[in-house]
Amino acid sequence: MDARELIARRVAKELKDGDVVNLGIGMPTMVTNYIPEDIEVILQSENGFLGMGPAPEAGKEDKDLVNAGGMPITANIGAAFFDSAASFMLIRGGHVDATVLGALQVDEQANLSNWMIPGKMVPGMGGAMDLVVGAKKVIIAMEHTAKGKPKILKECTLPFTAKGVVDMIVTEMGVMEYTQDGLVLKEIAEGVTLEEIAKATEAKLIIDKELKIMEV
Amino acid sequence: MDARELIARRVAKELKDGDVVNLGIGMPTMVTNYIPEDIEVILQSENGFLGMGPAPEAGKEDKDLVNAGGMPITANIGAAFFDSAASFMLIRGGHVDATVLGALQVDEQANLSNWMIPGKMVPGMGGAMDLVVGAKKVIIAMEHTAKGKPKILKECTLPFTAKGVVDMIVTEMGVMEYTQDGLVLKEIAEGVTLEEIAKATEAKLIIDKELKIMEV
Amino acid sequence: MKNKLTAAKDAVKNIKDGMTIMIGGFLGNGTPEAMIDEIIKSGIKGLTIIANDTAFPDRGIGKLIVNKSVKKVIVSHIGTNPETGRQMNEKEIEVELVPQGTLAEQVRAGGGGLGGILTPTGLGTVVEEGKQKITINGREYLLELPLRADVAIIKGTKIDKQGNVFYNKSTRNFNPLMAAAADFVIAECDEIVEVGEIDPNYVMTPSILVDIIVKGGEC
Amino acid sequence: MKNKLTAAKDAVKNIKDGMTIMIGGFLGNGTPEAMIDEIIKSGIKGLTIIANDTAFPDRGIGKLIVNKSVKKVIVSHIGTNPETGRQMNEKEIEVELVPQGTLAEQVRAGGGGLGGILTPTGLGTVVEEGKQKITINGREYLLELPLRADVAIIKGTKIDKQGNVFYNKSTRNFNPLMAAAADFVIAECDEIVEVGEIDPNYVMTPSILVDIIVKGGEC
Repeated sequence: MDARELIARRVAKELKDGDVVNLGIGMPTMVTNYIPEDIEVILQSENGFLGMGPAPEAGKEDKDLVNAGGMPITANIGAAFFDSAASFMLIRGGHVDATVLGALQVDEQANLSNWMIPGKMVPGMGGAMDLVVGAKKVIIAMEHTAKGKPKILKECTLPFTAKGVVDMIVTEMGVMEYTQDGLVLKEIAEGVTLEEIAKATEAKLIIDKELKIMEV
Repeated sequence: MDARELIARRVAKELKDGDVVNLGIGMPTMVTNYIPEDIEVILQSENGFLGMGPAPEAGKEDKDLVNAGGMPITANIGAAFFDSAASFMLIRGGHVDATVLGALQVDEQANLSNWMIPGKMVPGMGGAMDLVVGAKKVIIAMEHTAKGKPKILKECTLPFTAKGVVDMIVTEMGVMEYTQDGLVLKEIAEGVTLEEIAKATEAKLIIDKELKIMEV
Repeated sequence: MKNKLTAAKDAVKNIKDGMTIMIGGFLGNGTPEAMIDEIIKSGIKGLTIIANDTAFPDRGIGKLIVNKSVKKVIVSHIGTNPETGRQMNEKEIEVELVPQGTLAEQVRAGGGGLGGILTPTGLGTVVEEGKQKITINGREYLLELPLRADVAIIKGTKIDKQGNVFYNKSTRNFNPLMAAAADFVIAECDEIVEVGEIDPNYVMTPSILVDIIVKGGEC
Repeated sequence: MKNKLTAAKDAVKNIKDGMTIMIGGFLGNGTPEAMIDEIIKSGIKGLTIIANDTAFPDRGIGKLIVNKSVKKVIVSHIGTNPETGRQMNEKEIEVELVPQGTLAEQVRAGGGGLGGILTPTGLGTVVEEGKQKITINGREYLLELPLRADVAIIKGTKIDKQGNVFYNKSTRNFNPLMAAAADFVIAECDEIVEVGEIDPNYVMTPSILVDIIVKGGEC
């Protein structure tokens, strides 16, 4: 199983029946492939609807229906469309149970940087700043390092998306949660040692007393 | 012609083709009876729609459709329904061309008091405070005096609905407009003398150089 | 997914003495009458009601006033219900009057995570008392704060079994705003339909905001 | 009442060099393409565009960027249009990035006469630079100001001849917000219908906000 699939599978297990979830573009979108069949999750698309379905079959695209990445998508039975202000009232107002996003950097203070690299890449924050402030649970789904360098840092060096907002980080090496004591390693991937994950992480990782193997 | 009909007829002449108008409960509602047939006015009802029509025939009431007074009403072809926030965004945002309201008192500074008499009558401001602040033109339609006492004062003594918002006053004695110089009498009702209107008005009335007879 | 259909007599158990309750409707139009009757039947007291008005003595929120279930109302208008005025004058009830457009924005802000909104409405009147004034580009505004409730009771025309609501004509009013601004939302309806029967373009309150669905007397 | 139907080539005469223009759409979905083509044809320059994004180089607002019609954009995202990034890096265009939810509220406030809104979004980030912070009940918020434009160009799915607009599915996005926030509103549409053909319950932008109606290429 490759890293991305492992991460998407583990994130999917965090979702509960009836949860309203907003998934970022890219790997987070893969999470939908692994949601257990006995639970129903309602996907919010910040361009203006609830009840997002899978991509349409080729030739069955609807020109009036795209996802937040601008790609053709479908809506499930029971969906609801609205305007951008209503969409972000839902997001900012705490009506989204979880958002799953990638990150460039995360740090010990649960700060998140995922929207720009000064002088290099400035795509814009889109809806990310609202999502991480408004969603009840912010799950970062990302590969543990970038070109071998840690992304989970003592302090983010890139401009913040928001401060103190991350609840959970899921990587191919393990599952970490922010607690009052700090960032706690709750699960470790099969075959990964504590030494390996500590080396790949700049932030201080507290090892949970009941550390488990990451099940996917 | 009684005073109320006279006032309603004169106010109706202020309305232009395509105007969006919100009429208060009571005498202002009578204005609709006198709108010329060659112009179309769109009535806004602050409980949530545009395109208000006349009251329904007896027995044809729709339980889902009332005006801002809670009375059964109809909607014209081309109407639009919306929620209360949207309704007042239209009102506050300057999308209503004119509002016609009654008053308890109006004063030289274009201040308006029409929502309460302390210790006696406190119905609440409803939508009036938003309407007089937001509508492009605020027309006060009222009898010139109350039990013989002036209602157009130097200074309102009752709690304000809003300050400096009135554009025009139409009574059975005449038509007054607020200008940079003060309150100007533009039209006087047939058979009323300048002495009579001055006596019935506490505020200083500037007589327009081109004072006209009030046509209805 | 959880079945949201609930009998009014069970739904009312979510409302406790002393709670703050938002109730949809405008002078009784689009008001959840069955739930109001149930609140009266259950003997709940000391409620704070956030609503547009107190309707009429024999209708809508007015019935709660007559029944003395209410200790405070936050509304734009009480003029159609003499009993509210009487209780206010006798100091049996507290009445906080709010301009209608401000009330709508306060409820909307409460539901949408805004810390407040700036409005020109109420400046220079008793409404501004105790409120912060902020000048933007030379114009003064009042800072109005968000409103939230423990429970919102709304009234839909059609609701699907998942909780998507459609409001007909002027019954929409405060209902969709309140559905977002309370910790628990009870949606009473005229008609319950199957999921999918309301076109997703015409859903006015999305199902995720509705906790339980009650069939109104007119169903 | 005035006939609002107008040819795109006449509608574009309402847009002048240097104006601030709101354009509806989300990555090209629900964007008035015919009007954008007409702006390019007419050679208008120096525009400030308020929109969600700059779409793609060959689509929607992206075409205006490629054509160098734009001196500044106020948007939430430019990542899908490399040409916007290039012009920004070369200082040919000014880019003001705004969180999407904040942008939506700013446009809504501009259309609804609000002096601003308080949002927690952007606190502790570059977005807060130069903005007033206000603490409400112990929580900090940014005061964000309203946005307005000289002209808004929106895209409806169906418009009746009076100007009532219906947007299908995800094409709604910023369109109804922008329709209220500009001095002049041009509504491009897929389909023009008779007055009354859109159920008043399903009108998403009321006719009073629309100044002229343009038939889009897909009609």
